[in-house]
Amino acid sequence: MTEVTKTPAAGDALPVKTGKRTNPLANVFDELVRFAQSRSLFMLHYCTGCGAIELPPAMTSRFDMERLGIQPMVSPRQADILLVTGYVSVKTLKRVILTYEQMNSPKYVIGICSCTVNGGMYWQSYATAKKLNDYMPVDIYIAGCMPRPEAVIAGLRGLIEDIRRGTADTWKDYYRRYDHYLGNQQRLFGEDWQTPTDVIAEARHYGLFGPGTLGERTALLERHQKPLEALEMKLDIPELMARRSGLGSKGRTEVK
Amino acid sequence: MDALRLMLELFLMPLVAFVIGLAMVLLMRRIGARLQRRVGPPLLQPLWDIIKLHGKETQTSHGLIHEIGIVMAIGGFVAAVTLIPVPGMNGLAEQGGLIALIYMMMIPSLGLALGVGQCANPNGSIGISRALTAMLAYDIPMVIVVFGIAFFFGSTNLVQIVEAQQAGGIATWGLVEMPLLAIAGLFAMQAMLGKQPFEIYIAPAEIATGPMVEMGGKFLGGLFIMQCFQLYTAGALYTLLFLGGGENWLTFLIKVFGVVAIPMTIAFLFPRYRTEDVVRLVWKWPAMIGLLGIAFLMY
Amino acid sequence: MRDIDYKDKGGVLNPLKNLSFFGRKAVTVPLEPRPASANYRGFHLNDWETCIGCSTCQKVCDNAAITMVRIPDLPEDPVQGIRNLRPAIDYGRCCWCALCVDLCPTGSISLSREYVHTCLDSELDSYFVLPDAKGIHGTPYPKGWAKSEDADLVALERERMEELEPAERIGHFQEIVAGYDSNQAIIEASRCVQCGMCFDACPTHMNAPEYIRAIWKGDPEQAVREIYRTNPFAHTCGRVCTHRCEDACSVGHRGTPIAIRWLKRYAMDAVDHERVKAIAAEGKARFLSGKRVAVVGAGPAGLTAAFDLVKQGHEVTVLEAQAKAGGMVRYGIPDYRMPPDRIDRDVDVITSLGVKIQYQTRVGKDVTMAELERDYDAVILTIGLWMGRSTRIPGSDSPRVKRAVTLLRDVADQVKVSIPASVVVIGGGNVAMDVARTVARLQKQTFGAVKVTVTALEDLEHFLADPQEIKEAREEGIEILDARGPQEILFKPRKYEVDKVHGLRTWRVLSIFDDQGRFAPRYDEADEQIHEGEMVIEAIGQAAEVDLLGEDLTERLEWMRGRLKVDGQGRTNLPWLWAAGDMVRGPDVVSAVADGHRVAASINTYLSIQEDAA
Amino acid sequence: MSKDLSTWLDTLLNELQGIEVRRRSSRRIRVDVQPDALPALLELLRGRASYVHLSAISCVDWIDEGEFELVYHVWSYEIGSLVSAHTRIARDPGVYISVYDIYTPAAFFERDIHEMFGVFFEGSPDMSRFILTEWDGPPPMRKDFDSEAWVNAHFDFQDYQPDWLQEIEAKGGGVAVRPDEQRFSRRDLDAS
Amino acid sequence: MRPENYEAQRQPPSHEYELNIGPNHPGIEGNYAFKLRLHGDTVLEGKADAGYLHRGFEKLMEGRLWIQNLAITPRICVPDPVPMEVSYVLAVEELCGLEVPERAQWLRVLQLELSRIAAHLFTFGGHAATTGMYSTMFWGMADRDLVLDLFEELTGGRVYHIYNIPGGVRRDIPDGFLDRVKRTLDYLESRLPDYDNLLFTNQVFVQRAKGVGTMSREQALEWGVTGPNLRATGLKFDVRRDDPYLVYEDLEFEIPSEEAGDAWARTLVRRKELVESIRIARQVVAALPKIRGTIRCPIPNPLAWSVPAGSAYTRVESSKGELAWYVVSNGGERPYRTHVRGPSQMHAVQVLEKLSVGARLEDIAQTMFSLDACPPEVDR
Repeated sequence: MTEVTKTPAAGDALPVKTGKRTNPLANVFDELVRFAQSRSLFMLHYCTGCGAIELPPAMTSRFDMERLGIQPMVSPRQADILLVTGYVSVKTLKRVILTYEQMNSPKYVIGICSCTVNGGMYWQSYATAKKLNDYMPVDIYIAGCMPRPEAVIAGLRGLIEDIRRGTADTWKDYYRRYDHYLGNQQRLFGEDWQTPTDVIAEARHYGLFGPGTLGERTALLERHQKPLEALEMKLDIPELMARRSGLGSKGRTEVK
Repeated sequence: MDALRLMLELFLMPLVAFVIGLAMVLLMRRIGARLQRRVGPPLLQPLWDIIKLHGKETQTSHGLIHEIGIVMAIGGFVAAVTLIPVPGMNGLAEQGGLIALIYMMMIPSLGLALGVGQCANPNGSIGISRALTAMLAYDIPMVIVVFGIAFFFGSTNLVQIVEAQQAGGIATWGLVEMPLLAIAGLFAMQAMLGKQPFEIYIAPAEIATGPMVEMGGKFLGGLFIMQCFQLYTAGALYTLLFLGGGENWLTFLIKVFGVVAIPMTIAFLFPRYRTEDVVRLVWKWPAMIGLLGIAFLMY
Repeated sequence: MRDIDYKDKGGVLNPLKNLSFFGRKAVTVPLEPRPASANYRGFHLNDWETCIGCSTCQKVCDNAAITMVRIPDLPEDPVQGIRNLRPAIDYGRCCWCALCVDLCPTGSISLSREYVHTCLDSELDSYFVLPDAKGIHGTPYPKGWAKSEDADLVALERERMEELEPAERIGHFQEIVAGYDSNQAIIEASRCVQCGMCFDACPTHMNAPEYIRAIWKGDPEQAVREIYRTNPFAHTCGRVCTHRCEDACSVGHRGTPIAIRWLKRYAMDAVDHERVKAIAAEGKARFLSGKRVAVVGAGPAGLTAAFDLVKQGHEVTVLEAQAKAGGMVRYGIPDYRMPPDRIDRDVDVITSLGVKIQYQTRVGKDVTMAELERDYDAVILTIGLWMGRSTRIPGSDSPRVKRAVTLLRDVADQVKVSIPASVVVIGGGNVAMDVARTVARLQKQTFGAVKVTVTALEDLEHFLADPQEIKEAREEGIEILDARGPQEILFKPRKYEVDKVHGLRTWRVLSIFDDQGRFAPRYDEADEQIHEGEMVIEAIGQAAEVDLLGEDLTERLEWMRGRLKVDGQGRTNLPWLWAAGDMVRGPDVVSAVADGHRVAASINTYLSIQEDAA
Repeated sequence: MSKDLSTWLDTLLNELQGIEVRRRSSRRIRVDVQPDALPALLELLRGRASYVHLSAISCVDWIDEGEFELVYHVWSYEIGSLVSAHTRIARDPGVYISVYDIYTPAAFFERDIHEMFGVFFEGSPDMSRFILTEWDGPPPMRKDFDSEAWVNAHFDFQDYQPDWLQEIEAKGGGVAVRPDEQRFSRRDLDAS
Repeated sequence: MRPENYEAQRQPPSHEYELNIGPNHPGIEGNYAFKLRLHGDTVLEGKADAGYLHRGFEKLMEGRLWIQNLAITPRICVPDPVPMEVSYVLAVEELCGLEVPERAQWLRVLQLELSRIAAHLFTFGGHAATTGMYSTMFWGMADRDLVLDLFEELTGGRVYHIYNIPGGVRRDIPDGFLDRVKRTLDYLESRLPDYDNLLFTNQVFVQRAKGVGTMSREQALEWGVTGPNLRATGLKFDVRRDDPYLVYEDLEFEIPSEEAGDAWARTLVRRKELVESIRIARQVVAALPKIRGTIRCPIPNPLAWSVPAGSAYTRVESSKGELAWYVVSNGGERPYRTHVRGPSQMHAVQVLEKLSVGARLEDIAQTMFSLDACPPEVDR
C-alpha cells in the first residue's frame, strides 16, 4: 500500500500491467466474459448524423438487431457501442468525445458512412470533422452513404467476431495514446479544451497507462485545468481522492 | 438437520428465483418481439447481458452509497424470495409472512433511490421520485389486496394461504373466491413491475431511463439481476395469493410464467400515462375494486 | 378506404385486438444481406477495356472522391484517345450519387449491386479502391446502376452546322459550311467534358479544352488567346485541319465528337482581325536578339517557326517562291474549303509581328543555299511537297495527264486551266477529292454538267480521304469507284498533234499489300473497266522538290528513303540547317505547325547557346 | 373575398412610391424596394392585403457590389400569392431593422442571417448565436469566407496507401491527377 | 474550452433547475438539444439549441456545380428527402425555363407521396415511442421499409434517391414497378386498422396526446406554422392545392384538417394524410401507363451548364410543412446563393419554445415529435 505520490512526467515509461493468467479456470472465465461481451452489445442511440436514419430499420422488425443481442440504450454509461452515424459537426464532436469518455470499457466505436472516414460529402465544409479516428479510436468502419441496414448488421457481426476473438480493444488505445487524441482535439477545439472525465487518472487506475498517455498536450490540459464540479460524481479513484483531500488514500491500487 | 436444510433452501431459493427470473426476462422480450412481428433475442440473452455488464473493465461508481443502494436493491429481493414458498421449499415463509414480504419488496425501491441520489443527474432524481410516487400509488391497492387476503384466509402466513387454496382444487383458488381482489392485484402488479401504461419512471423519451441513467457496468448489471428477481417475486406472489401456488414445479412454473405474461403483453400494447394520471388511476380503479372485493368478502 | 373518426376517443380494449399478432408471422428478413434491386447504386465497377481514362468521372464527382491513377501496364494511345489512367474511388468521400456513371463518355463505369464493406481501423486503406470489372471484393455481383439511354447525361449529338446544298455549292468556289453562330457555338462548346484527349492527340498540343471553355463562357477573345498559344495558323486549322482531336474525343466514343475544328473557326471569325493581331502579339519579346534566321518556304511550318522565332526576338526572313504566302494551304486546298482571304489573315497576323517575307524568291535560283548559310545564323527548310507523283502506267507521260498538285496550284493562281467535259482522277486521298471537286466546279461553270470519275486502289473502308469529303463529293455528282487499279491510259485515235485521252483502263484490286506489308497490289484481271475521260489526273501522292538545295548541299546532307533525315527537333546533320513541315512529315497542316514550333524551339535553344558561348 | 384583397394589393402596390413591381406569374410577385421603405411595405402587406405568413427571409451577399440583398417572402393565404420583397443594404456595417414586430417568424431568420452573414437587425428579440454557438471564425456564409481554406487549416485528410497503389507505384505508375487538381474542384473556382 | 451548453445557462433560483434534453437523448428527434428550466416538472422556459447537425449546406452548394448539388440536397432532411430534391430541381428549372415532360412530373408526384407515406410512418413510430409505445415504431419502420424498397427499385437508393434532375427524372420506371407499388399501397392500407387499434384509437395514447402542445389558429399563423401542424388548427391550407406545382392540380385529394390544434389533432391529420397520400399515389399508378413520352427534357452537359441569372423561390409541401428553396444564380455554373426554408425552422425553434412554456416535462418530447420537427432542416 503505497501512496500515489506524483504525476509522472511526460515520456516516463510506466510499466504496463501485463495481464498474465496462469489459472486455466481464469482463462475459461475470460473466454466466457468475452463471449458474453460479444453476444450482448448495448448500442448508444445517438443520431450524430444522417446515417442514423438507417438504424431504426436495423433495430426494428425488418432487420431486428436483437437477434444478435444488440439493443439500443439511451445513456452512455450503459452503452458498449458508440455508433457515429455519419458526419460529426464540430459541435457534435465535442459531445461525442464526452460521451465516449463516459462510456464504460470495453467500448467500441463504429464509424458509419463515408463522412467518418474522410469527410464524405462534407469534405469542404467548415463545420464537420473529417477523420473520426483522429479524435477517438475506431473499431470498425461501415462503408456507404448511408450503409443499408444489412450493411450495418454485417459490420456489427464483424465487430462481434472481433470481440469474440478479443481483438477489438482499440479502447485501450485511447488511454495509451491519450496525448495524441487530445492533441487533435485541442487543435480543433482550442488548447483549453477539457472534458469532465479524467482520462489520465482512469488510465492509471486501470493499469492502461502507456507511453503516449502523457505528453505535451496533456501538460496543456493540466495548465488549463479548471475546478470541475462534475468531478464530484466521478470515479472512485484513490489518486484523485488523494489529490483533492490531501489525505493518504486507502485505495485499492498500488502504484505500479 | 433443519438448520442445514434451511441453509440449503436459503441458498437455493434465490438461485432458482434468479434462473426463473432470467427466463422471464427472455419471455418478456420474446413477447415483445412477437407482437412487434420480429424474431427477438436468443435464449440466453438475459444471461449474456448480465455477465457482460459485470465483466466491464472500467466501472463508473458514484460513491459508496451508490454501491450500497444497488446491493440493497438486490438484497431486498433476495430476502423477499426467501419468504416466498415454492414447491418443496418454504424457506422463511412460515416465519416471515405476507407483511414481511411486502416490506422486503419496498427495500429495492428505496435502495435504488439511495443509489440514484448519489448520481447528481437530474434525470435520475426525477426518475426516482417518479418511482417512489409509483410505489406509493401501487402500495395502496396492494395493501388492500393483502388485507383482503389476510382477512379471507385469516392468516398472513403464505404457506397456510397456499395450503388453504390447494385444499379444494381450482374452486378454492383466490382467483375464484376473490375475483375482484384478483383484478386489483393484477393492476397493482402491472404498476409494481413498472410496465406500460404505468412505466413512468423508466420513460426514456422523457428522462432518459430515469434511475438507470448513470448506471453502467456492474451497477446496471445489478439492476438487471434485480429485474429478474422482481419479475419472479411479482409472478410468484400473485400465484401464491390467487392461483393456489404450485402443487409441483410444473404447475408452479406454468402459473408463474402465465401470470407474468399478462402484464408484459399489455406493456407492449399501451403507451404510458403521465405521473399524476398513474396515481389517479391506480388509486381510483384498483383501490376501488379492491375495496369492493373486501366488501364482498365481509358480507 | 378506412378513415378514422376523430371524435372516436378510442378505447382501452382496442389495442388488445392486436393480440392476434401472436399468431402472425414475423416480418424479419434473414441476417444475410438481401440482393439489391436491379438499379442499385452499390460499389463501383469499371470495365478497363472500355475505360479510356478521360477523367470525366473525376470532374463530375461532387465529393472529390475520384483520383486518377496511372497504370503503366495498360495501353496508351493519344491518337485514339486512350490514356492509361483509371479512376480510383475514395469511399471515404463517395456518396453513391452515380453521376460518374451517367456522365461517363464511354459507359465503362457502373455501380454494382454489392453494398457491404466493413473494415477495421488498420485496414482503412481498403476504402481507397481501384474499381475494375471484378468488383470491390472480387466477388461477382451483377451490375446495378449502369449506363442506360434515359440516364445518359453525355450530349452525344453534335450541333448541326448550316451548309450549302450540293446543288447550290457545285457551281462556284464559295465556302460550303457556314460556320457556327455564337449561339450554336456555345451549345456545341457546352458538350465538351474537358477531358483533354484532344490536347494529347493534337500534334501541336492545342489546348482545346481551354478555348472550348472560353467559347462556352462567351469569351471568344480568350479562346483566340488560347489558340495562339500553340497555333498561328488558326484560321487555316479552323477549316482544313485533319482534326485528330476529334478522332480522339472521348465523347466520340459513343456519339459524335465535339466539333473542335469548327469551334476554333468560330472563335477566329468571331474576333475582330485587329484584335487577333493584338492578341497574337502578346508575349512578344521586347528586345531583339540580333540573330537572323532564314526560312525557305512560307507554308504553315515555315511561318509557324517564323512566328515563334520573331516572338522570341529573332529576326526572321521568309523566302517564298510564289507570289503569296501560305504554301500548300493556299495552293493545294481549293477555295470552297479554304477561302484565300482567311489565309491572308493568318499570314497578316504573322507578318504583323515583324516576319519579313520575300515573295517570288526561289531558292536555288534567286538566292542559293550557300548564301543563306553565309548570311543567316540558322536556316529552316520548309519547302513542302510540291511535286506530284506519277503512276508511271503506260501513257502517263502525256500532257493530257495532269498532276493534281499542279492543277490545284494553277487553279489557285487563277491560271486559265482548260478542263474537258469528262475527267478521270486516280487516287483516293483528300487531294484526289479536292482535285475532283475542283474539276467538277470548273466543269459546272463551263459545261453546266459534271462528269468526274475517281478511281482508287483502296476499297471504300480504307479510303484515305475523309468520309465527309467522300460524302460531299458524291453529293456533287462525282463518281467514286473503289478498288480499281489503274493499268493504262487509253488514247483516242490520233487525229491531232497532241494525243487525246480517251480514258483509263483499270482492274479490280484484290489486295494492295503483301504479307510483309509491302506495296504489291494484286488484281483481278477479269474485272476490267474502262473509265472514259478526256483528261486523267493523278493524285496519288507528292514529293519534295529537293533539287533547289544544290548538288553540293545534297551531298552533305543525310537522306533516308528519299526524305531528308532529321532528328526529333528537326535538325539535319548540318548545325545551321533545320527542316520541317510536309517535306519531313508528310502532308498535314497541323503536323506542319507542330513541326514549326519544334524547330523554332530548337533554333532558339541553339541561338541562345551560341549567344552564351559568344 | 380574395378578389377584393387582390385589388387591395394592386392599389397598395400602385400607391407606394419608389418600388418596382414585377409579376412573374399569377402567384409570384417580385417587389424591389428601398431599405427604408421595406418595413412600411411589409406592414401594409400584412395589415391591408392579408400577407400574414412570412415564409422566409433570405440574404444574399453581393460582395462585388458591396451589398447584402435581403429578400422577404410573404404569402397570403387568402389571395394565394407570394410577394418577394427585395431590398439591398450596404454590406458595411450591415445593420438593418428587424421586422419582428410585424412578423414573429422573422426572429429565427434574422438570428440566422446574423450569425451566417453578420447582418445585425436592430430590434430583433434575440441576436445571440444559435447554430454556430461554438464557432470562432467569421460569419461563414459571407462570400469572403473560404470554407476550404479553413478546412485545410484545421483538418487532415486520409492518406491512403493501399497495396494495389504501392504495386502500381513500383511499376512506375501511381496517382496522376488528385481530385483537388481537376478543373471543377472548388480551388479552381473562377480561375479563368 | 468546455462545450458551452455544458454550463448552466444562468444561475437558477433555488426552486428551479435546469435540464438538458439532448443532444443525446431519446426524447429528441435527431441530434438537437432543448434546454429546459424547470420548477418541479413544470417547464418555466425552454431554449432550443441547434447546430449539432450544421454542415453549412448553403455554403457547400455555392461551391458545387448545379448538378452536383443534386446529391447534397436530399441530405438536408433525412426522413423525408424527396421534397428537398424536387423543390431544388423546380427552382433550377424555373431559372432555366426548362419544360419538364409530363411523365416526369407524375413520377415526381409518385415519389413525393411515397416519401410522405414513409415520413409519416416514421413520425408515428417516433411519436408513439415518446409515450412509451414502442410497437408502433417497430411496425412503422418495417412498413416504411417496404416503401423504401420501392424507392430502391425506382431510384437505386433506399434513402437518398438523387433521382430528380433538372428537366425531369433520371430513369424510367422498371418493368412491373407499378404493380409492386400498387401491392405495397394495398398492403399499407390493410395495415391501417392495425395502427388504429394500436395507436390512434388507443385510449391511453389519446389521453396523453390530447391537450398537449395546444395552439390556436391565430397563434399558428402568428408563429409561421405550416403543414399538418397548421391544418391541425383548422386552417385547410396545403401548398399542393393552394400553390400547386407539378401536376397536383390534376389530382383529386382531400386536405384533412382538425380544429383542436394539439398533439392529438396533429397526429390525426397525419393519419388522414396517409390515406390521402395513398390515394394520390394510386391515381399516379393508374395514370402513369397512359402518359408516354420522355422522362427528361434535354439538358446541357452538366459540366458546362450555367444557369441564367435570376432568382427563384419554389415551395413544396413536405411531410412536415412548407418547404422552400430560394436559389439565386448570377449566371454562373454554380449557384450564387441557395437558401432553404424548412418547416422545422419554425416548428423546432420558436413554436417548440413557446409551446413548452408551462408544459409538463412528460410532454416535451411528445410536443416535439407531434410537431414533426426535423433538426437537420434547422441546422442545414
